Amino acid sequence: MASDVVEKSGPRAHEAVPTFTVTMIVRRFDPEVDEEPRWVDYDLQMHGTDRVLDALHKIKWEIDGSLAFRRSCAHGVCGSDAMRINGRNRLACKTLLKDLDVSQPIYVEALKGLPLEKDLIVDMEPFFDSFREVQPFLMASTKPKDGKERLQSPEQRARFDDTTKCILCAACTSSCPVFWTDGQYFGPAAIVNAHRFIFDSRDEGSQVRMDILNDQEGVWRCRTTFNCTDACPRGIQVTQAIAEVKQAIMRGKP
Amino acid sequence: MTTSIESPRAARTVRRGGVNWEKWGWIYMRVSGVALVVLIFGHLFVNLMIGDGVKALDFAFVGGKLSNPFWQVWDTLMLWLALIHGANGMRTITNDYAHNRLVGVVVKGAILAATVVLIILGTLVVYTFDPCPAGAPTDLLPTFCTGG
Amino acid sequence: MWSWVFHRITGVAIFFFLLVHILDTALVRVSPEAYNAVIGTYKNPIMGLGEVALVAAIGLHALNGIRIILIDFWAWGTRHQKLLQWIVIILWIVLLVGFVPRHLINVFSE
Amino acid sequence: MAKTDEGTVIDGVHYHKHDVVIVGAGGAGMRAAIEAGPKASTAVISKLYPTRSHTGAAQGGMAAALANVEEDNWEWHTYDTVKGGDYLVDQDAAEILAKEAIDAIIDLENMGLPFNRTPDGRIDQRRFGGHTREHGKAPVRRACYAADRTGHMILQTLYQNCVKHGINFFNEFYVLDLVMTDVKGKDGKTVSRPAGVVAYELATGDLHVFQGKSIVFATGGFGKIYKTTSNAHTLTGDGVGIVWRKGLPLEDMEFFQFHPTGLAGLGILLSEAARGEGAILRNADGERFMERYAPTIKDLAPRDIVARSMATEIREGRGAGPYKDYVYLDITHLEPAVIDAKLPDITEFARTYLGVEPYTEPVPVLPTAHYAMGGIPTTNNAEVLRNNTETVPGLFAAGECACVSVHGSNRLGTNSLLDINVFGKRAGNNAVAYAKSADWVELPKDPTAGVRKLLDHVRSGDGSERIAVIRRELQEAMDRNAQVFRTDESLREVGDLIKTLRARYRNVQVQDKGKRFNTDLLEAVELGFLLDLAEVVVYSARNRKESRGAHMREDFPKRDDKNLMVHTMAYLAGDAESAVASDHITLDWKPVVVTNYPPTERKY
Ligand SMILES: Cc1cc2nc3c(=O)[nH]c(=O)nc-3n(C[C@H](O)[C@H](O)[C@H](O)COP(=O)(O)OP(=O)(O)OC[C@H]3O[C@@H](n4cnc5c(N)ncnc54)[C@H](O)[C@@H]3O)c2cc1C
Ligand code: HEM
Ligand code: SF4
Ligand code: F3S
Ligand code: FES
Repeated sequence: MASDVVEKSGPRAHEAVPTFTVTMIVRRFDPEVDEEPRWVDYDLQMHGTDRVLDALHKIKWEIDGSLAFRRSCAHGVCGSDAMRINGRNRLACKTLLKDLDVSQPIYVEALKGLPLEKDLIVDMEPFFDSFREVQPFLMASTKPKDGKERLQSPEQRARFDDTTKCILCAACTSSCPVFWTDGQYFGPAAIVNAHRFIFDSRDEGSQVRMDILNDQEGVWRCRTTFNCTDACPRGIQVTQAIAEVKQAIMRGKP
Repeated sequence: MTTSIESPRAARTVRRGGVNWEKWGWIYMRVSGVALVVLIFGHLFVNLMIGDGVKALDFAFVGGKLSNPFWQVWDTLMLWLALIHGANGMRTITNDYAHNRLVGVVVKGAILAATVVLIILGTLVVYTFDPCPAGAPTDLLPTFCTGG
Repeated sequence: MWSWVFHRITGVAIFFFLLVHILDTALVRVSPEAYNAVIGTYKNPIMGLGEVALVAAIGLHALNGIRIILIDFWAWGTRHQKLLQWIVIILWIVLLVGFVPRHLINVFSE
Repeated sequence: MAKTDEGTVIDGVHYHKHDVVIVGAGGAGMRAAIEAGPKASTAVISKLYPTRSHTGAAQGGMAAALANVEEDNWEWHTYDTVKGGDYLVDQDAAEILAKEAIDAIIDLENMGLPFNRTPDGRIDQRRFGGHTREHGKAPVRRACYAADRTGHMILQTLYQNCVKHGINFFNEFYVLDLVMTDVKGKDGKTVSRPAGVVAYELATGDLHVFQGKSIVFATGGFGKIYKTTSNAHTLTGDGVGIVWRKGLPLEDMEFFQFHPTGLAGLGILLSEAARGEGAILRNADGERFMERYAPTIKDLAPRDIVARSMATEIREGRGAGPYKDYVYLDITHLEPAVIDAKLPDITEFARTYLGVEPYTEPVPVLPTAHYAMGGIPTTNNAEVLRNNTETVPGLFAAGECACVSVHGSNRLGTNSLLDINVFGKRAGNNAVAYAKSADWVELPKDPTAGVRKLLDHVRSGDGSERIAVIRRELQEAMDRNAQVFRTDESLREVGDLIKTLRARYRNVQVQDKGKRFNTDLLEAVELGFLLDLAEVVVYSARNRKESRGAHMREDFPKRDDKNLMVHTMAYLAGDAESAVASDHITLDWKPVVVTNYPPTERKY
């Protein structure tokens, strides 16, 4: 049986990058068998341009097909594979092995704070629930009369550019210590998506969203710990977005 | 440590109208924080750094301070701002960690009670304080009780 | 994250100290003897070290509190929060360097 | 909305009933749902959370002749689409696409999509390959965009509007079968009509039957038949495969687009928007080689031409790197500020995955399998065809899985995001109209029988074959033999390999025996679809003895308009179990609709 199943990545020029052995320690949990999650080690032969996702694929495709994790796009745009890698929330497909210290084992586990389903898969529903609760859609009562687009200047557009990048991967919310305490806090991702509309010059529903977030579980629970900003794979300034929403609520307008 | 929560985002109760305590609490923490920096560091500086520092602390020292209206106001402000700031902070922390409603209510009740009692007590002390109680040994009293 | 953990711990610690501190100060209403007896214990070297811890805690809480306030109200602060965090640590050390020797000299000089 | 509806459970199988059942929650599926949801009871079934769909990976833009920044009109757009598709485009469909493009953009903007703006507040537009003014005179700014994450913004905006309308989603449900029932029509003839679909719930392993009057397939592409591809791991062509297995035709499967600028070795896409903003392709000598192949529009020639030119440069020894096996995409002459504002994501890809700094270094690129022009044949109303003229009442398809055909033999960049919006909307509207007029079709006694058989099939082999090994052998062979250049020889070689792989697939090993989140089982099922589709692609390609658009036969380098200006229609007929493709694939031809543009030689 062929051993080298994982697709080699990187152009051939980069294959000159040495291969190396790395130990991955994955927190496995099979709800049909296990009472408690358990850590399992895998020694893998990997290449210089491989990502953590490649390593997980290698385990799944060559060693144990039952390893369960989500993934789709494999280049950091779909938000499927957020997980805790060496204690930090990251996308497996965007984390190059060579950027981690491969002389040490690499610990991989599911996101914290969301119900664990199997291996690296958590239940995303609570996360999407709070996203949906902030009414994340444009609210505008009238359409432009000429049947054309609404006008918006590049400056107005730039005002909320940062928060349009969100891919709803949950890396931020599940790294927030306030969310960990009881999961009732709306969480940074929901606030980011509210921000995206509160500061959109075309939107008329800002007040509604600000009222929703001006709540016991809303923006005021944020303790500015910056874990979310550090975790966001899209480089969104999450804490800043939250601060801007707080200020908008205090002012009573965006 | 458990790594996941059984049911995050339990059904939420609709917010009652009226004053938004979360927002004002948040603002209060910041405003009082700024004021407390001045008050507390002033307090600590005077008590611990000037003269002989902690060694100079005694009834006479306190009595001297508390008979001065400036320090009376200072201490009252500090007392109120700090206690409410601290109590509100403790309330936040309780909200974070008390999963059981009853526990939360009890803890917050205790914080509230302690705070109210101490604020009243402290305020009374500051304003009803007699720096020269009759019958006290004069060497313990501020000099102005005996002197001119 | 860690600055938040410490902020929380110091906040709680100060709160409990404050409860006790108000009670002991209240003894001035009881009698000078009682007050002096209790306050006397503050002058003991172990309590002296405790006071160092207290000032360190208040210092950290206060400086970090100011950092949080700056972050909350000033976009520059949000963007440069890491820098602010270092400034907090440096100011805190400066504060302790100013206070600790002076205080310990007071405590241990007899 | 939070918890998915359980349906009625009978014998462990969940039954649901909705007027409109949409399979796939990418751009096309959700665009259809936004039309259908408010008007009829609608369910959207998706194997991914909607926002994980691959529409979100699209970068460059969406074409529409808004004429916001320079003169343009939809007729020029139609012409470019037809010419770009090397005249295999159905021209009536292309007209619809170009005309309705304008409304499609305005719809999206009104739904909240944050397009980049011109200084006067209108939607900004940029250049893209193959889009020209006055029938090929010069590149035109036609692509509406939101930085280089246009697809992301479309997907998010559509999902947001689905949330607004409270659309009923069934996420992480894999549709594995389409249930067809023979019904007596009004004219007394029996017709086969869809009664519903059967889905496998990933979380529990339960089977769900979704009965629907109208069924819409919007399951996206199948780029994973290739190894080097811009497509997601999940783009395994399930929907196309399901329809194929029902004996319905697939159209133009030999036409698969290779995007010129994938990150070398990885396939991750660097959008054509880069060239739209001025990026230049260079060979090892630093020469701007596109000047030789397309003197007028150079680097902005359509993708088939650019990909072929690149492959030719490499073949003739002008490739860069130690193995001379890639070329460069150069944006070093662009201002870093422009790059940051207009191409932030793709520069980050180059940095993250290749460690190349695009501000100062050219980026190694190679053609990467990108887009399936072919798929489930439909009318302009998104109705699925059962043959050249008749439709399957109640069955619709839209998006990359469908073939209308607006892309002919080569899709123009930015026309696919347009396709999913225009035809997604049409599919939604027509599905509602049909559901309002039609009666329910009875489900057969045991609607899940087919899926149970399928699952047993992959679970019951002797387990001597690894999923990943078969898949890799398939993908590598497809890359080698059915990529930019093809010959009878190469196609026969990969065809023979597929034959053996199909036999080996019977003994595929599923290691995960559990019910919950059994992704192993589903990878095995997906591999089955990949093998089926690869077989059709290769078989159709071998039988098209000409070169047209993305299909370049070196043994037949000329376009043959006399005999082959027709669509390929492939049917599964005969012995499906036989390993030999010709035993179960029948080919037929369908005429191309020509309105205004008779085929001429394609020069840029
Ligand atoms: C990297 C990249 C860049 C691109 N850039 C552009 C561009 O700039 N401009 C342009 O016009 N086009 C672009 N394209 C093409 C365009 O993005 C796609 O063709 C288009 O988004 C396809 O949309 P879709 O809705 O048909 O499919 P997808 O978005 O792929 O959605 C497919 C849906 O079907 C579901 N599904 C699949 N199988 C099943 C099943 N068995 N059961 C249930 N659900 C299932 C999936 O969950 C998913 O929700 C690009 C493509 C790629 C890959
Ligand atoms: C010296 C000046 C002080 C400043 C500048 C200050 C500032 C702050 C600020 C800004 C917060 C809010 C933090 C947040 O929302 O994340 C806070 C919280 C808190 N403070 Fe203070 N504070 C000071 C003194 C005190 C004192 C004297 C006490 C004790 C009585 C105290 C106890 C607390 C507590 C318990 C919290 C809650 C901590 C948490 O939620 O994690 N603070 N402080
Ligand atoms: S804000 Fe960032 S980390 Fe949070 S969900 Fe969005 S993309 Fe993920
Ligand atoms: S991690 Fe949490 S506390 Fe605030 S700054 Fe981010 S939401
Ligand atoms: S697989 Fe899509 S973000 Fe990682």
